[in-house]
Amino acid sequence: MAAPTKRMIRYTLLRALQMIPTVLLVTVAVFVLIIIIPGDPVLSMLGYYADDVTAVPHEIYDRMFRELRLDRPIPVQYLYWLGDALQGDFGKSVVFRVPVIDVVLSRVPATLYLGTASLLIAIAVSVPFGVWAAVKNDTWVDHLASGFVLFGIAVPGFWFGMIVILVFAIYLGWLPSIGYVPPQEDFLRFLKHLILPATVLGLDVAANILRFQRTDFLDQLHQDYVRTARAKGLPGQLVIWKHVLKNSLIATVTVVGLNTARLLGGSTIIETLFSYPGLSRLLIEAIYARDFPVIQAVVLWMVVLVVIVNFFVDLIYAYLNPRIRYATA
Amino acid sequence: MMEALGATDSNLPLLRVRDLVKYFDVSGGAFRRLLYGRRTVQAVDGVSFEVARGETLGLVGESGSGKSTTAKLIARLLPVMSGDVLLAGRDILKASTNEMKALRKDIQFVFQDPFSSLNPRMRTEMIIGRALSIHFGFRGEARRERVVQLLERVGLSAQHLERYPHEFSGGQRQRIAVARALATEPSLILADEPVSSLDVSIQAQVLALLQDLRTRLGLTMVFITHDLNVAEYVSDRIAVMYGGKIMEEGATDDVMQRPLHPYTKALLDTRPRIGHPGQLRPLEGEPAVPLNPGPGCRFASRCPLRIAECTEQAVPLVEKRMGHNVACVRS
Amino acid sequence: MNANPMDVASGAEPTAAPAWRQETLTQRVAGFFLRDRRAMVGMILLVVMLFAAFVGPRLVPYEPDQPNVRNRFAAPSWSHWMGTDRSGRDLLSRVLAGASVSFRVAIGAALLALLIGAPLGAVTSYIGGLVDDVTQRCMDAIIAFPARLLAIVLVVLMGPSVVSLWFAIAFSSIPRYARIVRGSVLDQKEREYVEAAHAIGEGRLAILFLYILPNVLPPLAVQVTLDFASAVTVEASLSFLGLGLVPPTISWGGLLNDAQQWLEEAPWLAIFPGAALALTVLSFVLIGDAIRDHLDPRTRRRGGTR
Amino acid sequence: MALLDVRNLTVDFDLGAESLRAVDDVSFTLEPGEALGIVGESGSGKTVTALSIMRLLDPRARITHGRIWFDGQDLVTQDESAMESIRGRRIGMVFQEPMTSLNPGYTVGEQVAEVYRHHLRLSHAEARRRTIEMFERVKLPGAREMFNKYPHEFSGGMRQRVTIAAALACGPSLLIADEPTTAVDVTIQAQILSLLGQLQRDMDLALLFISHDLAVVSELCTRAAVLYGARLMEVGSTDAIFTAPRHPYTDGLINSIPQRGQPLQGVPGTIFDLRTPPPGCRFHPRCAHARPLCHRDVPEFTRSPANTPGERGHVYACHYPLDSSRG
Repeated sequence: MAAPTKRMIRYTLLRALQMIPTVLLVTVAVFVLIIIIPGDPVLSMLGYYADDVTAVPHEIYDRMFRELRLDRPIPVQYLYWLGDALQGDFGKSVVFRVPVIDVVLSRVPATLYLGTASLLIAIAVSVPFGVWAAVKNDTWVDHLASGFVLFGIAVPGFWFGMIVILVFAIYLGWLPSIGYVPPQEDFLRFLKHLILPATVLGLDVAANILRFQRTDFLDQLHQDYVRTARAKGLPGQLVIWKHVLKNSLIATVTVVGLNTARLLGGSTIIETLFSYPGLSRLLIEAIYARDFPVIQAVVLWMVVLVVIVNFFVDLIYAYLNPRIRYATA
Repeated sequence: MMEALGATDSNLPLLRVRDLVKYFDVSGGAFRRLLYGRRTVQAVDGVSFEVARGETLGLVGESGSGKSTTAKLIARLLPVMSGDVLLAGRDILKASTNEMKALRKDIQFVFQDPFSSLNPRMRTEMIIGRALSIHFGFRGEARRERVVQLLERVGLSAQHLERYPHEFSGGQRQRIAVARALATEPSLILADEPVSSLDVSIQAQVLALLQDLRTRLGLTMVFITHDLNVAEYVSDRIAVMYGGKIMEEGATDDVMQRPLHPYTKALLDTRPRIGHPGQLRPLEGEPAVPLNPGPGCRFASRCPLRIAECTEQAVPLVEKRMGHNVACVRS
Repeated sequence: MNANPMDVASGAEPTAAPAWRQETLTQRVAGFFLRDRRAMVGMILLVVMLFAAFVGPRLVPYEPDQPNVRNRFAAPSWSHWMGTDRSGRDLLSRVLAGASVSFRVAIGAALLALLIGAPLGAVTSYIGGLVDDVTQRCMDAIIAFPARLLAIVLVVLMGPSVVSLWFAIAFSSIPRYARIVRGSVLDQKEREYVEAAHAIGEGRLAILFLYILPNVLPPLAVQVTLDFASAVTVEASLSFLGLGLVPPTISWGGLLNDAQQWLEEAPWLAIFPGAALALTVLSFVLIGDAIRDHLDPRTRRRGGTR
Repeated sequence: MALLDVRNLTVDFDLGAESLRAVDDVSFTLEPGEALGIVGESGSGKTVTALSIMRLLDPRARITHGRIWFDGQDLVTQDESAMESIRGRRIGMVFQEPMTSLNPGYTVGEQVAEVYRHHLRLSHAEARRRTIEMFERVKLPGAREMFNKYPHEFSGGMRQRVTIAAALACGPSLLIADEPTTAVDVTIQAQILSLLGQLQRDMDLALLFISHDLAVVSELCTRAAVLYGARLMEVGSTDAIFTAPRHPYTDGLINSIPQRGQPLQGVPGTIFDLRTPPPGCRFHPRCAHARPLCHRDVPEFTRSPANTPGERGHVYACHYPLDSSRG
């Protein structure tokens, strides 16, 4: 058993190394954001919207200009920026007048709670449902699953959210429609505020996962190895839960991974609709306020999250599909 | 229909292949090459043979022997690493793009799988007609007429012009592929396992068709197959390949009845024959993939007659009997 | 010349070709929509929505921007089928006006992505080597951005307008087209019929256009259809966030943004534009899924009985 | 008593708008320890026959008629759980495609060991031990190290040995092999054939061997059944069938094997579309000996007298059989 473990470690290291170029490319893209935004960076830093240089005293402008290292060549600016970013220094928020990192960190927990809750809902709904629908191909279960998928894809989250608010918050009055309460403050109220947004988001993602999972599972069911397993006399249930599921999880993990990254970055739509103070909401607020350092930090967070989640997806992938870890290591 | 190619000397072999070499790099990306070193498969390694005008050479071997690669190199469907291919004295590998277009006319290919060698979105008329347009500038009605002639030559008819490949059976598709190859009036046909994906009774039909066309049109053929019965039936001479090299080469009767190479003998012994049960003598081991091979005989690892010498030095193909060559230190 | 029983003429045995194979392309496309229930429902929905978007505004008695202070927040009735908003403007007229905006943005964005992505994939895969590698890495980086985030950032950079929405929405789907085309081209290049085309002397361009392209078009068609659906959604969500088209341009997302504040007083403001949006997306998804299943040999298994 | 007695087996496929009969009134028997080859080209129904015995047919297929007596039980009427205890334990099966017939996600050892654990309720350790034994039996080199390898690390021939090990793990009395050597190289084919022959003798197996290749069937089987277009054409000892075939189709198949210096005979035309079978004898459109009767009436089975004592005779379905004194 030692050899597979060693292979897995080697694969992990190799894959971690491969993340570096992607992350660098992403940081360049995020850095470039600040360069290509319209307007004078010094002015926007100081909170001015117009390009009126005369509004700011000369010496202050020049000092800012040097502080922002705008006198240096762009690649040098990037390296400084990257160095700072690696230490968690993204500058100061224009709006909140505090370090960007503090603003961002204050919003992370809310988003993580919502993301995790909806992810759990999504997986709990989609995986068993997908397997069931594929096994009962072309029966009412399958049609129900297809209907659910169509519904999830066709109905945009913000509209579904509004209907849910309308029904459960306004007409029935069971749950609060907006806001957030930290769990350490009042856990019950925290949950109550979480239920609606997490369900709306979770079902949306569930439809997305189900769509891929069902087709893939169906595809796997028709593979030759399934027939071999049946020919060995293994009961249908064992064949499904042992042989088919492991292979079909490869596709499922990919979709779940994609959606995890999306969820942990926060959903702009749902956070806005439910006035939920997460990262995405922060992003929208920062966009309205033209708070570029905050935008940069949030975008970077979201994208790095995608890269990291993809890394873990690939590891699970390699665990599920021995061909991958052997091909690389 | 055969225009005389270099007709000065009809004794000159139509096709002469000398020291053909093709390696494939299978190390993977740059990253893995760095970590694990370069890995090359020596798919074709110093293959030489000649095919006389009107003759059929059977190229026999298992998977990984390099027989298909050899054919693709001759047709320049793959870039060659080194070696010469002379068709009627003209060097194919050194031909410019323009010369190559003319040469394509003379060499045609019939592929193994008639399901994938025909474009699924083209009608029969177009599949065969394109070759006519490219090389003879046929258009419209004239082209259609010529396509019908070709279809009839392979046992199909005008009613098949408008059909798509999926509307045909495997045997019919292979007939279309043959008609496409005949369209350019080639002097040499390279047939890469043309019957191995067909049902037994259909296989016989297509083989009979090829034999018939060959005698009627005086075609020269390199016929690739893994099936000794087929090779024995179609070829005047047989070359046996293993691991990228030719092991034995000679007149069909010589090779089949008086094999010199242990691999050829093993192949003959592993062939099940009707009415002779229990005479199989299986050869142990798996067909070798020539991945970073040593200098010696490629067959050494499976050879029942192996001695130390076999793995130490290169074993050249030498003439043992008249026109019968073998690459073996023990023969 | 040959007494062989299977000689030449024997290959010409009649193959029982079902009648549909003789149909023209138009008949086959029509047949597809008639036979597949999903495709038919999707097509009907789409035709209705297109009619509503481009003919509808001329049929309704109200201007979408015509306020009527005495008739604010009127519930749906015979004179205002979808009710009115806070300034008494007729919601039906506004939803119809929003429809044409939605279609314009969606069609523009999907086609733009197709026009950039498809040739990019074709050219890079055909050239191969370093060009292909570098392009692939760039595509990876774009894919690393969540699509909606990317659209938000781009729209912020370019300012809200129909054209910038095209680019913002198209940008994140460019890699998808490039990949579909690249994947298909690489796949087709491996096929024997492309090798066979080389063997009869076809040139590179002829191979690309006569052999590879026709086989790449179907998956592209599916992607475009599905992209219409996602473009409609993304446009609506951008406008919903107030980052897309801003008044006086009317869009469904904007209407829903408006509706949010009056959910309690006037729920119809949320229900109708949302339903219009959902039905439009549904029509594209239904058609796209049906085409994909039709093309996919896995889901279109036939009765082989080896 | 015969170990396997297939009587009038008929299998229909329901393809929505149309349907087809993939196996039509097929009967044959197989004695314990005997090897029977089922020969046919694509569309002949040989694989469907095998899958019917295993009751592993495609969901669209249904056994509409006939009985499959195995060891005194009619498999057609068994329920799924009864079949599960027969499959892999009393009947093993090996498939054509070694590259896809193993699960890529589990080690080859696990895929054999699970058979022991499931059928014989063995512990993990014991199942592992028996698996390694079985690997040695099918001559997998280095059987112990093979246990933890994944299918993709194996060549086609090795994988086929693994599937044979799994099929024979519980010592079944019948092995069904569906073209087990079609997808492998000629030298590997010889290895697998001799392995199967040896295992058949050692384990006293009855073998139902399906192939399109007459020579392979002749090598391994004492009796053969020839199928064409879902119907049985001829059954008899391989000796009788291959040296003195009575049915013109069998004769055509034999003549399709190329022989140096002889004109290639063979069978003209192609197989009919199973959805629209011809009336009368299925083979008449391709038969050189067909007469009006063949176009009209389905031929009954005729028994030619056994040539040697103890032989179960030679049965064929043809109105105008070939002369038996020939060859």
